[in-house]
Amino acid sequence: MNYRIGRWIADRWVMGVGLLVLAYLALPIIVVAGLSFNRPSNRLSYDFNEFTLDNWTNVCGPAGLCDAVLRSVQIGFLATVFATVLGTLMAFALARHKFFARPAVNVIIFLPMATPELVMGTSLLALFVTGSVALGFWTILIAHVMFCISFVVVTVKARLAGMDARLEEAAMDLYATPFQTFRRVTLPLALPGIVAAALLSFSLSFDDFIITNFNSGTTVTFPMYVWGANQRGVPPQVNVIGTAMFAIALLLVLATNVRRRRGARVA
Amino acid sequence: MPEMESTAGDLHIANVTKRFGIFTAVDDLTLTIPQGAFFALLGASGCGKTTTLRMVAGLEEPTAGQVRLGDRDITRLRPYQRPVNTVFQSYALFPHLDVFENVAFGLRRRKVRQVASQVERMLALVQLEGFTKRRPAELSGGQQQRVALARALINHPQVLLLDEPLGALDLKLRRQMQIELKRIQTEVGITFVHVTHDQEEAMTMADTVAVMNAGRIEQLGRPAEIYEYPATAFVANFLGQSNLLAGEAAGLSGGDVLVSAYEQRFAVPAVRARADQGPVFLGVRPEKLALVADGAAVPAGHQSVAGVVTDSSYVGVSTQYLVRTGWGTELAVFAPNSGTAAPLALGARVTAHWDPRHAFILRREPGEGDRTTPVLDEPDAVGAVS
Amino acid sequence: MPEMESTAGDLHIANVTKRFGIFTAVDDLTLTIPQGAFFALLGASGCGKTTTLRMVAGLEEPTAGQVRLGDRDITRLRPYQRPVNTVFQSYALFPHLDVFENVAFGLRRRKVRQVASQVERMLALVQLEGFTKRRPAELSGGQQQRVALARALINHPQVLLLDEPLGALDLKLRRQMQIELKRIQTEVGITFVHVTHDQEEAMTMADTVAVMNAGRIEQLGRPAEIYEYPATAFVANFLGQSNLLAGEAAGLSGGDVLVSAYEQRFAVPAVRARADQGPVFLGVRPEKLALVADGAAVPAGHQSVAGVVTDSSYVGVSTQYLVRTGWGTELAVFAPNSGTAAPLALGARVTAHWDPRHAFILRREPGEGDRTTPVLDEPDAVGAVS
Amino acid sequence: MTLMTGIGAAPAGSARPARKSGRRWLPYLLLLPGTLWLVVFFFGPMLTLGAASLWDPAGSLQTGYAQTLSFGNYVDAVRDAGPQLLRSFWYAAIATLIGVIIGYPLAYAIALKAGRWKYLLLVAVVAPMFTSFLVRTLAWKTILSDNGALVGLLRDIGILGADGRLLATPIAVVLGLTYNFLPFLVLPLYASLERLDRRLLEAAGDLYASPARSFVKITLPLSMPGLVAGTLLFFIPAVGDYINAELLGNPNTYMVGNVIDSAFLVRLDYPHGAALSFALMFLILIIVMVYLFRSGTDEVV
Amino acid sequence: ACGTKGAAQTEDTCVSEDLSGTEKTLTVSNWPQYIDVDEKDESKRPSLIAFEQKSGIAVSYTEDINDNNEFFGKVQNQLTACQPTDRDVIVLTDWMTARMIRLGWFQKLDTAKMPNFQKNLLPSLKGRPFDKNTEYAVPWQSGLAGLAFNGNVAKEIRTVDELLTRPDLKGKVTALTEMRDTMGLILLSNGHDPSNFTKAQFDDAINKLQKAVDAGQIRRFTGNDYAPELAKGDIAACIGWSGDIIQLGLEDEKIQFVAPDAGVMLFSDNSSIPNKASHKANAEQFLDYYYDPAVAAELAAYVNYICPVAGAKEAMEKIDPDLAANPLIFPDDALLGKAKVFKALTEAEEREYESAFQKVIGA
Ligand SMILES: Nc1ncnc2c1ncn2[C@@H]1O[C@H](COP(=O)(O)OP(=O)(O)OP(=O)(O)O)[C@@H](O)[C@H]1O
Ligand SMILES: Nc1ncnc2c1ncn2[C@@H]1O[C@H](COP(=O)(O)OP(=O)(O)OP(=O)(O)O)[C@@H](O)[C@H]1O
Ligand SMILES: [Mg+2]
Ligand SMILES: [Mg+2]
Repeated sequence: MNYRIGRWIADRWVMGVGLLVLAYLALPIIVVAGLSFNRPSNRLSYDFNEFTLDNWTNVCGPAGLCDAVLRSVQIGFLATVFATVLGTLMAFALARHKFFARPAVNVIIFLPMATPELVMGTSLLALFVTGSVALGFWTILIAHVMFCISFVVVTVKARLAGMDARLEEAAMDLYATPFQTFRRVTLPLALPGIVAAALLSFSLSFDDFIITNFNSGTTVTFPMYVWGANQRGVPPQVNVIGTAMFAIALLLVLATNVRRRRGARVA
Repeated sequence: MPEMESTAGDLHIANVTKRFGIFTAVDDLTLTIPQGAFFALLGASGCGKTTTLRMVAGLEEPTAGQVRLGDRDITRLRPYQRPVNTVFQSYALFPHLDVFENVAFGLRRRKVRQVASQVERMLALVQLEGFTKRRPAELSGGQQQRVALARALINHPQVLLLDEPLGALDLKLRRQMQIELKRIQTEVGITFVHVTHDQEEAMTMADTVAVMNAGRIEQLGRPAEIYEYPATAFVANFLGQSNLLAGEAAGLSGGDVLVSAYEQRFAVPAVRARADQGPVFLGVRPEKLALVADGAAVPAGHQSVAGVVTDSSYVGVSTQYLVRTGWGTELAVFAPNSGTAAPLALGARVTAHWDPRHAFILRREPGEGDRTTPVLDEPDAVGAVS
Repeated sequence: MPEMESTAGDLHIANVTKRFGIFTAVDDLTLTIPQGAFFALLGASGCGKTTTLRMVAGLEEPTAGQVRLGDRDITRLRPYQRPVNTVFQSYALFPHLDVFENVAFGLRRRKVRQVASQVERMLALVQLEGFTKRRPAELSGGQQQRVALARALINHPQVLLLDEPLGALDLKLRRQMQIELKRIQTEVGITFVHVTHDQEEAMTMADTVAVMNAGRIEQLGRPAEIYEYPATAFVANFLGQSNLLAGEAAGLSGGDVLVSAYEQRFAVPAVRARADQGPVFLGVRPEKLALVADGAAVPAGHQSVAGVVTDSSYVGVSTQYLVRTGWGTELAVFAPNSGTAAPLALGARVTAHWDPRHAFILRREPGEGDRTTPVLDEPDAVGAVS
Repeated sequence: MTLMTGIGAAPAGSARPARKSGRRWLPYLLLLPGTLWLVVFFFGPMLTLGAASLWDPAGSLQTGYAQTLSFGNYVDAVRDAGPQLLRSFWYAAIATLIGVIIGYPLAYAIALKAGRWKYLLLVAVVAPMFTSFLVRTLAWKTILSDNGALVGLLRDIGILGADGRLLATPIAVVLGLTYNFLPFLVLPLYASLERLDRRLLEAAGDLYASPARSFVKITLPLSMPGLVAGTLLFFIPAVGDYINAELLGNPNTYMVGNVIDSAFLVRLDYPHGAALSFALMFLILIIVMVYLFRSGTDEVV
Repeated sequence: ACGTKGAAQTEDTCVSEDLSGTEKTLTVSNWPQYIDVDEKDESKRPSLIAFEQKSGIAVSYTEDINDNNEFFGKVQNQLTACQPTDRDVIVLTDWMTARMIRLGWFQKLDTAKMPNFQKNLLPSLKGRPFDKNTEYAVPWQSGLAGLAFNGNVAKEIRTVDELLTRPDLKGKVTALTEMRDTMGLILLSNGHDPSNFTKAQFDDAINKLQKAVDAGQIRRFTGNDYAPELAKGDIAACIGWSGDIIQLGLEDEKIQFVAPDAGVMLFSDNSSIPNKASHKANAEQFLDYYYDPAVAAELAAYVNYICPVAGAKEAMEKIDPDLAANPLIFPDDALLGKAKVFKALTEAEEREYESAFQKVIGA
C-alpha cells in the first residue's frame, strides 16, 4: 500500500503547488473582502477592528466614490463595446483572409501590447497637449479602446484559428450567403472567444490607472479615486467595491462558462 | 431508367483543370453523370477526388473548364447559389446548433416555410426521430453521419456529393450506413456522387464507377464491367487484385489474341483484349485461378501455369495462396473456403489454370515486368509504399 | 516454435478487472500470451480492448488482478519502468521532434549509446532511410505509422502493443503495412499484441486471435479454428458472417446432433456442436452454402433449404445473394466469381445446400430468433445502429 | 427544382468580378476602423512623443518649447535615469522568472490536472483582475506591514531578522510586480497547455521517460509558444510599471516609470520625459525581438 | 507638432465671464477631508449646507485634489489653452498657487465684496510675496510641517538630524515629497533660512538628505499616506503635517507632533478662482462665508489645521475649549516665531531645485 501513497503524492503535487499559487493570488482579495466588513477605529487605520455591515449598506457614503465607480463602469462598458467590435473585425480579417498587408497589420497590433502603459499614457498626453484636446471622459475612452483592441484581436484570433473552416464551407454549401454564414455559423462559434475578449477588455479598462491618470483631466475614475483616497485614508467602502467587482466577475465568468459548456463542446 | 427522362439534370464536367500553384490536382477532366445516378469516384489518396467534388460544389474554382447542370453553366456560381449539396468527410455539423437546427439550416437560409414538418420527415428517413434536441457532440459517429446526410438531403439538391462520408466509421457501422445510403438514394432519386477509398463499397453501391489516377479518369463504367475487364494495369490492381504477366501479343488468330509469355503461348478472346500487338499484360484475377495438384486435371480449354505453393493465408471466406511460377513470379490465387477442396500444403507442386474467357489483355510499357498485387508475407512487394 | 523455450517471457494477465466508476470496462480477464506470439485482440467498439492494452503498458492501473511478464509482477510498475512499448492508434508522434529524434527518444531516455547507428538500422527496417530530418507533420499517414512502429521497436521491448495502428489508413496502404508488420515481427521475434477492428487483418496476421465482448474474452484460438467453429453467436457474427437458424436440439444420434427447425430436421457432427439439447442455433457460413436451381441437384449427404433469391450484389471476388426461406428469414450466400456458375436472377427459386460437416451448433437463449448479418439493400436490418 | 431556378437566375458571367473584388476589399474593410484607431491614437501619439523628445530642453511651460532636434535629450535622459532603467529591467526579469516558476505549475495544474474544476480555477485566476489593481496593491501593503502577521511569522521562524521587514524593500516590489501581472502569464500558458495532446505524455512514459523527463522533453517544448507569449505579456508591463515601486518600495527601488512620471508631472521636463519613454520602448522592443528570435517563436500575435 | 508656445495667459488674452447673476451654482475642488462632515452621516457637510441655505447657491463640492503636481498636470491643458476647467474654486498650496499666478491662470478677486475676508484674515497672511496685493489667493487652512513620531515604537525625537541619522529609526522614517517642506526643515536644521537661502545652502541640505537615503534611513517619501503607517507603527518617525498628527493624536496620544527648535515650515492652502470659471461672484460669496469666525471655528474643529481667521479662536472656545487651546490650531507667538515660509522661486529655480530633489527621492 506504500506505493499508493507515493503515487498519490506524485500525481497531485502539481495541483498542490497550483493551489498554493492560487492562494497567493487570492490573498489580497481575502484581505479586501475582510476589510469590507470592518468598522475602522479611525479613518487612518486599516486594521480589522469590528465587524459591521455598514460599509455594504452605505456604499455611496464617501463623497465621490459612487460617481467614480459609475464613471469607470461607463467607460469600461463603452471601451469594451468599441474595442470588442473593432478588434473582432480585425481578428476576422486576419484569421480568415490572406492579403498583402497582413504582416504589417500584425505588427500594428503587436506594438501596443509591447509598449509599456506609461509610454502610451505619456505619448497620448503629448498628443492631446499638442492638439489642445480637452481631457476628460472621451479621452479616457479613446485611450482605453486603444489599448484593449490588441488584446481583443489576439483572443478572438486564437479562437478563430482553432475553428474548423469546413463549417463555413458547409454553411455556404447549404445556401447561406457570406453574410448569413458569418451571422449563423462563424459568429456563434467565435462567440466564446469574443466574450472572453470582452471580459478581458472590461477588466483592463476598469483597472487601468496609469494611462487614465495621464489623460483624465478633471474626470475621476475608480482607480483614481482609490489613488487619491490613499493619501488621506482609504474609506472601507472601497473594499466593498473591490469585493463586489470580484464577485460579479466570478459570477459572470462562471455563467458564461456554464453556458459555453452547455452549448457547444467545440473548443 | 434515369438516362431517358433526365438529360436536363445531368451533371457535366467539361475539360476541367485545377492547379494549385504549379501542381495540377485535376487534369482536363471530362465526365457526365446522368441525373439520378449513383456515381462512385474511386482513386488513390491525393488523386484529385475531393478537389473535383469541391469544384462541383463551388468551394473551389476551376482553373479551366466548365461545370454544367443540364444546360446551365454553374462554373462561376457561388456555393450557395448551386442546387448541389455535400456530405463532408468530417460531417462538418454545426456544433452550436442542435440536430433539428442543423437539418433545418438550408431551409431557413432559403426562407422555406413549414420547416418543422420537413425536418421531422427527413429525420424519420434517417431514423433519428427522437434526436432533435441533441447537439452533435452528443451523437455517435454513425448518428452524426446521418444528420449530415439529412442536412444535405432536405434541400432536395439536384446533386448530392458525398466525400468519403463513411471513411471514419468502423467496419460494421460502415456496412449498415452503406445499406441506408443506398436505400435513401433509391427512395429520393437524387444524383449521388460518392467518393470512397473502399472498392467493395463502390462496387456494391454504385451504378457507375470511375477510377481516377493522378487527376485523370482511367476508366468509367458499371462495376462488374470494370472489374471483369479493366482498361489499364492501374485499374486492374486498384479495383481488386490481378495477376498481370508480361508478354508479347502476336496478333489475332480467329476470335482470339495470341500472347506469348515465358515461353508459353496463351489465347484470349479478342473482345477482352485492349491490344493485339506489342508488349501486353496477360491478366487473370486471383479468384479466377483454380489450383490442381495434377496438371492432367486441367479442364479442357483452360490454360495453365505450373508452380509451387509458397504461402497460404486463411481469411475465413477464402484461402489466399501464393504460387511461384518457374520464372519466379508469385501468382495470387484465391480459393473459396466452400469446403469442397482440402487446403494445400506449402511447397506443394500445383498447376494454376483458368478459363481463357476470364483472362484479359492490357497494354504494357515496353520493359515493364510482371505485376502482381502485394500479398501478405511478401516483403519484396513493398518498395512502392510512400 | 516459441512456446517451448520462452515461458520466461510469457505475458500473463491474471483475473484483471478494471472499473471506471461503476462501469466495468474489463471484467475478470485472464489471458496468457506466449513469448514471440503474434496475438490479435478483436471486439466491438467499447468492449475493453484499449483498456486491456493500457493496463499492460502501465497507463492504467487495474482495479483488481495481476499483470505478469514471466515471473515478474509488473502490475504496479509505472509505464517507463516496463519492458513494454506501444504503437498508439493516433501514433502520438512528438510533433516538435524530427523523425530521428522521435525514434531515438526511448534510447536517449535509457542513456543508451550509439543511438545514431541503431536509429539508422531501425529506419532502414521500416524503409524510411531518407526521412530522418522531417517533422511528423511532413509525413503521410503511412509514413507516420512506420515511425511510430520504429520508435517502439527500437527499444527491443519484451512485448509490443499495437492499438489499431492501421485504423486510419486506406485499404491499399493498410494492406502494405500489414505485410510489413508481419515481416518485422518475424524478423525481431518480439511478442506482438495487436488490437484491431478488422477481422481479416486479425486472421491473416495473428497466430492466436481472441474475441472480446463486454470486457470478457468470448473465444480464443487459432484464426481458422475460431472461424470454422465459433463458440458463441456473437463470435459467429463478429468474425465474418453466419446464418444462424433458431432450432431445438434433440440429442445425439450416432455421432450427430439432431436439430429441428422450421419443420425440418438437420444433423450436425457432434464434434461441431456446443450443445445437444434445448434451444440452439444451427449455423452455416455464407460461403459454405451453395445454390442450385433444382432441388434434385443437391449432392448426396448435403442438407438443404429452399428459397427465393431476393438480392444479389456483385463485389468482384464474389457475388453475395440473399435467399428468402419459406419462413421469411433471409440467408446470405456468397458465390465465388470463379466463372463456373452463371449469375442467378432476382426472384429465381433456388435451393441452398451445405455439407453438414460445415455446419455448427451454438447455444441459444430461449425465445431468440434467427440471426443473419445485415447485408446491402436490406433496410430492415438497420434498427440496431446506434 | 423550381426553387433553384430563382437562385441561379443571376447572370453567371457577372458573378465573377464582383466576387473577386468583394473578397479583396473585405479584409481591408474589416481592418480599417480598428487600424485607423490604432494609427491615430497609438502611432500618432508616438510621433508627437518622438517630436517632443527632440524639443529644446531649455524650454519651459511658460516660454514654450522650440523644436531643435536635440538628440542629446536621449543621452541625458538615459544617463540620468541609468540606475532606474537598469533596475526596471532587473526587477521585471526577476519577477518574470518567479512568475514562470509559480505560474507554470498553476497553468499546468489547471490545464491538465483540474478535471471538472478547470473552469472554476481558471475563473479564480481571472477574477482578481476585476478588483482594482490599486485596491489589491494596498491590500498587499496591509499584508506585508511590519507589524503584520506575515512579517511576525517570518521573524519568528528566523527568515527575517528581528528588525527585518518586507514593506519598502525590493522584495515587496518584485512580489507586487509578480502578483499584478501573473494572470497575463498564466492565461496564454494555460491555453497552450490545454491544447497539449495528453497522449504524447503517455507515449513518452511508454518510451521510458520518467515524469520529469517527459516534462522537459515534451510538455515544456510544446508549451513554448504559450510561455513566450505569457512572459512577454508579463515582462513588458512590469518594466514600465511604477505603482508597485511607489507603494511597496523605497527611494532606492524606484523604477524608470517613476522617473518618467516625475518628468512629466513634477519636473515638467517634457523633452527628457519623452526621450526616456522612447528609449524605454526601444529597449523593450529590442529585447522582445531578441527573445522571440532566440526562442524561435515568431507567431506570438 | 514641432514645438509649443508658452502657456502663460494674461487678463487680456483670457477673458472670463461671470454668470453668477443667472446661475446660482458653484463648483469647488478641494483636498479630501478638508471640510467638516456630520458625525452621523459622512456625506453631509454642515457648514456647507448652512451656506447653501443662506445663499441659495447650490455647491458642487468635489474632493479631487490629492497632489499639487498631479492636479497641475490635470488642468494645465485647459488653462494653457484658456479653456474652462469646470471648477470655480480650487485649493492649492502656496507654491503651486504662486506658479498659477505667475502663469496668469487665476482671476483677480473683488475683495470689496468680501468683508469678512478683509476683516478677519490673519495679518501674517496678508501681502505674501506671490500675492502682494492679496487679490488672488484666499487661505483655506494653514499648517505646519514638522516632525512626528509614534511613541509606541520609538523614543521621542527632537531634531531633523535625529530623524536622518538615529540608528534605531533606520528604515522607519519617512519624509514628504513636498520639496519645500522636507528641504525647508533640513535647511532649518542646518541653521539656514528657508525663506532666504543660497544655492550652496540648498546643496548642503540636499547632500544631507542624500546621505540619509543612501544609508537606508529613509524608507519612503510620501504624500499624506504616511499617516496610516505612522499610526500602525510601520513608521516610527517622519516629517509630517500638523493637522494629520493632531488627528492621529486624538486616537493614540503616543503619536505626537514635534516642532524642532531649529524651526518648522508654515504653509497655506489657498482658494483661488481659475480662468474661465464662470461663477466668480458666487465663489467670492462662498469664500467670504468661511471667514465668518463661527464658521471658521466649525471648520477648524473638524480639520485641525491652523485656522487663518482672526476671531475663530474665541468662537472655538464655545465649541471645544481643548482645541482652542491647541497651539497647532491656534498657534501662539512662540510657535509662529519658529515658523518659516519657503521662499518664492522663479520658474528656473523651481526646476533646478525640484530636479535635484527628485533625483534624491529616487525619481
Ligand atoms: N489548397 C490546396 N493547395 C495545394 N495543394 C492542394 C490543395 N488542395 C489539394 N491539394 C493537392 O491536390 C491533390 C489532390 O487533392 P485531393 O484532396 O483532391 O485528393 P483526394 O483524391 O481527395 O485524396 P484523399 O483520398 O486523400 O482525400 C493532393 O496532392 C493535394 O495535396
Ligand atoms: N477513463 C475512462 N473513464 C470512464 N470510462 C472509460 C474510460 N476509459 C474507457 N472507458 C470506457 O470503458 C469501455 C472500454 O473502453 P476501451 O477504450 O477499452 O474500448 P475499446 O475496446 O478499445 O473500444 P474501441 O474499439 O472503440 O477503441 C468503454 O465503454 C469506455 O467508454
Ligand atoms: Mg479527399
Ligand atoms: Mg480502443
